[in-house]
Amino acid sequence: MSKVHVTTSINGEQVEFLCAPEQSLLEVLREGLGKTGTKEGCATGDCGACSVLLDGRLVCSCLVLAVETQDHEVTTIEGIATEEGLHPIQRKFLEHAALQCGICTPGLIVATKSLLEKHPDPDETTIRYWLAGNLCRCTGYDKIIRAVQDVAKELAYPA
Amino acid sequence: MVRVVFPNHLLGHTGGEREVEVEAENFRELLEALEARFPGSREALGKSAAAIDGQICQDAFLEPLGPGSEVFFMQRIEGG
Amino acid sequence: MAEAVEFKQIGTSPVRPDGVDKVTGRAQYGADLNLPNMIYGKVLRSPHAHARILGIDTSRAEAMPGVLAVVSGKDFPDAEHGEIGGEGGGDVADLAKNIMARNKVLYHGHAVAAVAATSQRLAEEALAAIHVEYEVLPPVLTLEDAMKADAPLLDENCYTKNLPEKPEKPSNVAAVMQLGRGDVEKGFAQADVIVEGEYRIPMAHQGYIEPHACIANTNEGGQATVWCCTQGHFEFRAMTAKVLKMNVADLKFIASEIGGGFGGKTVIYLEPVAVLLSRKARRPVKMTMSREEVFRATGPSSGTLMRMKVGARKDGTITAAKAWMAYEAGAFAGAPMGPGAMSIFAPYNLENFHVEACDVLVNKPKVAAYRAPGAPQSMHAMECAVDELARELGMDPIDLRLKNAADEGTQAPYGPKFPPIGLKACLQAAKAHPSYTRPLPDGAGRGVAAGFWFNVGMQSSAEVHINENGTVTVVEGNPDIGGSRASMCLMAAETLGVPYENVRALIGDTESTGFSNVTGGSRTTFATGMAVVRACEDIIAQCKARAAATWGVDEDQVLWEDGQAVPAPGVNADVKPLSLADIAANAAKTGGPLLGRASLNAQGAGASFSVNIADLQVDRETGKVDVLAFTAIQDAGRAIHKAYVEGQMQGGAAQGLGWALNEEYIYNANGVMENAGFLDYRIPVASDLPMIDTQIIEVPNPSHPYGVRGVGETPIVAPLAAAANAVRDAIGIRINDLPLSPPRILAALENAEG
Amino acid sequence: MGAFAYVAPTSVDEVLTVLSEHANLGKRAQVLAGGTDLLVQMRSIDREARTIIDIKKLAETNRLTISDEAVFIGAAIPSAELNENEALVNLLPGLLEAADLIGSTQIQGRATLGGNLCNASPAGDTIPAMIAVGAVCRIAGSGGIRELPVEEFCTGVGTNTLAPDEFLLGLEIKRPPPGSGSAYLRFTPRTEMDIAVAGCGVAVTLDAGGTCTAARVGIGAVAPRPLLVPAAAEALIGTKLDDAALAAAGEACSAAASPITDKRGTDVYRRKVVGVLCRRAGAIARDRAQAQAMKD
Repeated sequence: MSKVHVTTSINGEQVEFLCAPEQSLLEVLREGLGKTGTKEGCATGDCGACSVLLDGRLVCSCLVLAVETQDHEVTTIEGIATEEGLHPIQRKFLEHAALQCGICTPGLIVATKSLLEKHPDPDETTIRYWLAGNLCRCTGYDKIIRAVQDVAKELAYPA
Repeated sequence: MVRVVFPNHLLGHTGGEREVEVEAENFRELLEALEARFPGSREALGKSAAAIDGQICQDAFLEPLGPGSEVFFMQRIEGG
Repeated sequence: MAEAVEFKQIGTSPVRPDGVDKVTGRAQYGADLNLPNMIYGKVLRSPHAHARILGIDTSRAEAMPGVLAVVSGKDFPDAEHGEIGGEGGGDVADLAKNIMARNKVLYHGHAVAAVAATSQRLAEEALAAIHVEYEVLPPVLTLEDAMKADAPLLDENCYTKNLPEKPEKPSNVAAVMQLGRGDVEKGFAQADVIVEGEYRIPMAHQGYIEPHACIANTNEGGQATVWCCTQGHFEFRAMTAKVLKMNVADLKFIASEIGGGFGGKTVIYLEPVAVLLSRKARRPVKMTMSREEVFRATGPSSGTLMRMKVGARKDGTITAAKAWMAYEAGAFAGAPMGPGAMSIFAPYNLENFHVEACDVLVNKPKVAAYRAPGAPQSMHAMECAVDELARELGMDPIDLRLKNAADEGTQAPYGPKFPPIGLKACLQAAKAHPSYTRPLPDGAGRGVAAGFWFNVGMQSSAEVHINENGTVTVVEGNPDIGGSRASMCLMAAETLGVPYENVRALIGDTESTGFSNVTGGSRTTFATGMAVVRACEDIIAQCKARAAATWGVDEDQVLWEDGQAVPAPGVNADVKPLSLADIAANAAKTGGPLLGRASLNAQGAGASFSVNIADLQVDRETGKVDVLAFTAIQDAGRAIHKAYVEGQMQGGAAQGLGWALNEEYIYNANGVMENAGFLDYRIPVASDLPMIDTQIIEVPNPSHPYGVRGVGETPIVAPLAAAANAVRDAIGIRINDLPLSPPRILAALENAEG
Repeated sequence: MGAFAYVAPTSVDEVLTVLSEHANLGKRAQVLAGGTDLLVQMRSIDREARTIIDIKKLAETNRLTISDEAVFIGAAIPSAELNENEALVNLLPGLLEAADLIGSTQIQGRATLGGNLCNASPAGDTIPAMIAVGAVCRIAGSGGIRELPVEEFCTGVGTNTLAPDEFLLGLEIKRPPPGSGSAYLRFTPRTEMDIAVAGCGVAVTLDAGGTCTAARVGIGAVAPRPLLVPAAAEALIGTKLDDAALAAAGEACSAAASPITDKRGTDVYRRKVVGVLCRRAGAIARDRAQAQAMKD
């Protein structure tokens, strides 16, 4: 099984790795690159726990071949906070108790980031449909939606 | 005297008696008194949960009992 | 207990101490650890629902380069019969056979062998190289079929337990139980109205998003360290020791962060297999389940069949209630029929009732605890029946429940008299809630139902360390599944009188802290919380002693107020109060570091009641149900962390609604689950639900220092019947069976028209 | 298991060369667009090794053009990108709303119309919508380019007409004339993240007086492959798309359906619901056509 050499950008850093042609981006992130913040809940694109941004677009990393990322840009949960500290989405998720077990949280935060880039002032329906691919079994979604509404408000109307 | 009530699944150990009164100052003595009355009951009753005056104890043993105490043996409760 | 006390921190909603790691991807869950030299384990699973294993040939797999260990049933010791103890329940020998089949496979997906290899792919290829010869047997897939006299037997040695005499013939009915009081026939004779019904609920899965995962590392001395996602690493250690006949002292379990459990991670599946593979391969072995494996081979909740009969007088007084209930145990005995039977009538003050329950073996996965195990199914039947009764009587369903509601002093159906409980308060709150009187849109219906769970106490340990600057480290043994670190820190902060931000909680492994039962049964905030409070009280006693020594006064002349030692009123000492930080700073001179400890078996868990109001809309042309509004009202005793209590209520509501509307295990005739994935096992997604309104009622539990009852289980109970009653209200037809799926609703509508 | 290989050609000819080589050697090759079906299948029902040919680097499969005569949608464009194109959404609302129903936001970031069609699931959401707007497949093969109406592309559950040395370049759709509207509705138990239990796409054209002059109806998840339902179209043409006409079209759809009972629904249920969906989608398509006529 010959491995493929891939050069890509992950969270703004140039990264090189070797992978099998059939390996998913999720597998390489978690096993090869040690970026375990991206979670595996199903490996079939049904739960969204492995959400990452690929060239800024929200995707399930379990449904992207690692080889496909050659010359592209990947953003994972590890790339959301900055030197200044937590991203406002992360802060609001904490303030609203929008996580219980927390396994779906990285995916939801990445998905929320892409939502707010596309819809800076989303209504509740837009939020719910955008996040419908991110399963959460603990919260009933209520506090997640409120956290997203709150961060949207804060980002749209900075104090 | 302590009033003791057994659920159906333990009646096999009490010869079918559903309710008895025994003298005991704590749960250990209660089990001994019941063993004396229903030989061979100790193991099953000891593993059972019990409600003592309304409070459910999964592992009663040292709990004090007063005159007029009520003890209901019951299945152990699990939970998710 | 602390009654009518103003709390400074209890009841607030601060950010959890483990929060930053969980929003940045740093927190390590079951599958997130990788060890040097690690290899990968995989399980071969049965393609048949019921078959005898005639032979297993692993030689080809063993010969493959890179395959370092292969195990099957013969590699496991013969586990002895005996109770597992703790939360898990059931029989050790059954648990062992569930983890690895011996002579028979009892469900599709039952483990028959396992391999460890240098890569996941190689491990998968090695599984394909194992040859298993089966004699396929007819599967038993429904309760009715399993209970037939001539049904094929899952276990030829299974004789129904709890019958007056041991039966002559074995059966698939593993056990029965009865519960009753008064004279039901007399009660029915006094009734003006009687409702009867038969209710079916399918198997449903806990559906945690994190699949089971572990790493076992066994050394050449036979000692093993296991890292895994678990609701209770101490109980996992105990179970693994029993299944592998190992010394508990040779096993160390470390709990990772846990990605949901809801009861499903109170039992072991992979851990002993990984230990054995690691022992053979002499390498760390990582095992993770796929989502499909989680559905096929880990504990769902029982599918059930309930037969109900309830009678009442014209004034609403329930004169008698009778229930017959059968619970699917799956492949091995141990369905939650006991709690199901004991909870079904818990909200009611009944003179006459009778319950008969059966634990029935079927060729499906062995069930595991799922949030209030047994109660959602049984209480669905009763709460639907009570709704029908209200309609027959022309009474408001909340008024009917109030008329018969259990209260302090009522003799619970399971025996004891209730201490103070919050059912009436919940019912009254529901009646007064705007959600109950808000006008409904056309085509919508409203349903109400009550819920209940006993809650449990059990064993917990806690240590409280005071750091040199007066900050606090709480060490306990319960994996944090929904914010319990925050609750522990709040209780410690409140008790010690220090700011929440100064307290951190750590979950120790099995070698670094004392035994605790699982995080489950709504026990953690109650029991472990009690241990934390007691350990803090231990610290306070020590601080008072050290202050007394510092001041040269007697210990009883020192009080602890607002986080500092102060001289008691009237004590003639010209001293400045000593804060925790002051005492810690001087600890070297007063006896060394401050360490508080407590261990206990918490008794007196307080039952938690709930009332839910559901507004649902039914599309009469497609049968689709939309949830318009949902209100959950529940007695928490005392909410320690308000937002996480609301979160439990909202999450339980979502799970209950999922079970009511769409979730079910769908089997084909061969006993193969057809929807073993999140695409077709339809848990609610964000767009399926509205905001979930919550109202926390606080009727303090007198047995807890802060009045805690425990809140995690109860929320899943009432939504099932609340939804069914809302659909009944919307379409005018009672549908007894769940889920209320579109085809079922449309068929009911067409039958009614036809 | 043999070894997988991955190639990402930059020209149609290169793709065809790889396909032909594999076909000639009896080796397996498979075209990858968004991969949202392919990767799932590779891990479950079909693990056989193969050469994966990524067609996302071709100009032609990424081409999106809207001319006065026709629309061309390249086979490798993810549906999220299509739905960001306002002109396209206005022109072909039925097709784009079908694309918007496939999976989650995440899935739509990768999934393509071409992939949905080639996967040939009876329940593929965009296929009945493509049928309704009369899409034509443009297929590249060693013999050159061929065209095929979309309703003739799928041959059964998971099978299509592509030869081993062919692949789909994209879809061409005649620009709908003024006064046209289209809609797609599907039924799923959940609001999202679900597979259609039944689906129906309707496209209509109205004359100035509001009479339907042209109509096409496609149905999905109610037969081994998505179907064009001429009888439903006939029920609509010549009417004002009133309730009676829509009901008749719905009945034609129910009659054309030959559904199965499976985990997602019963045959009786599917047959009934596909009629309901036709009726409802027809009304939406009519309203859109009227709104469009007002704009022109």
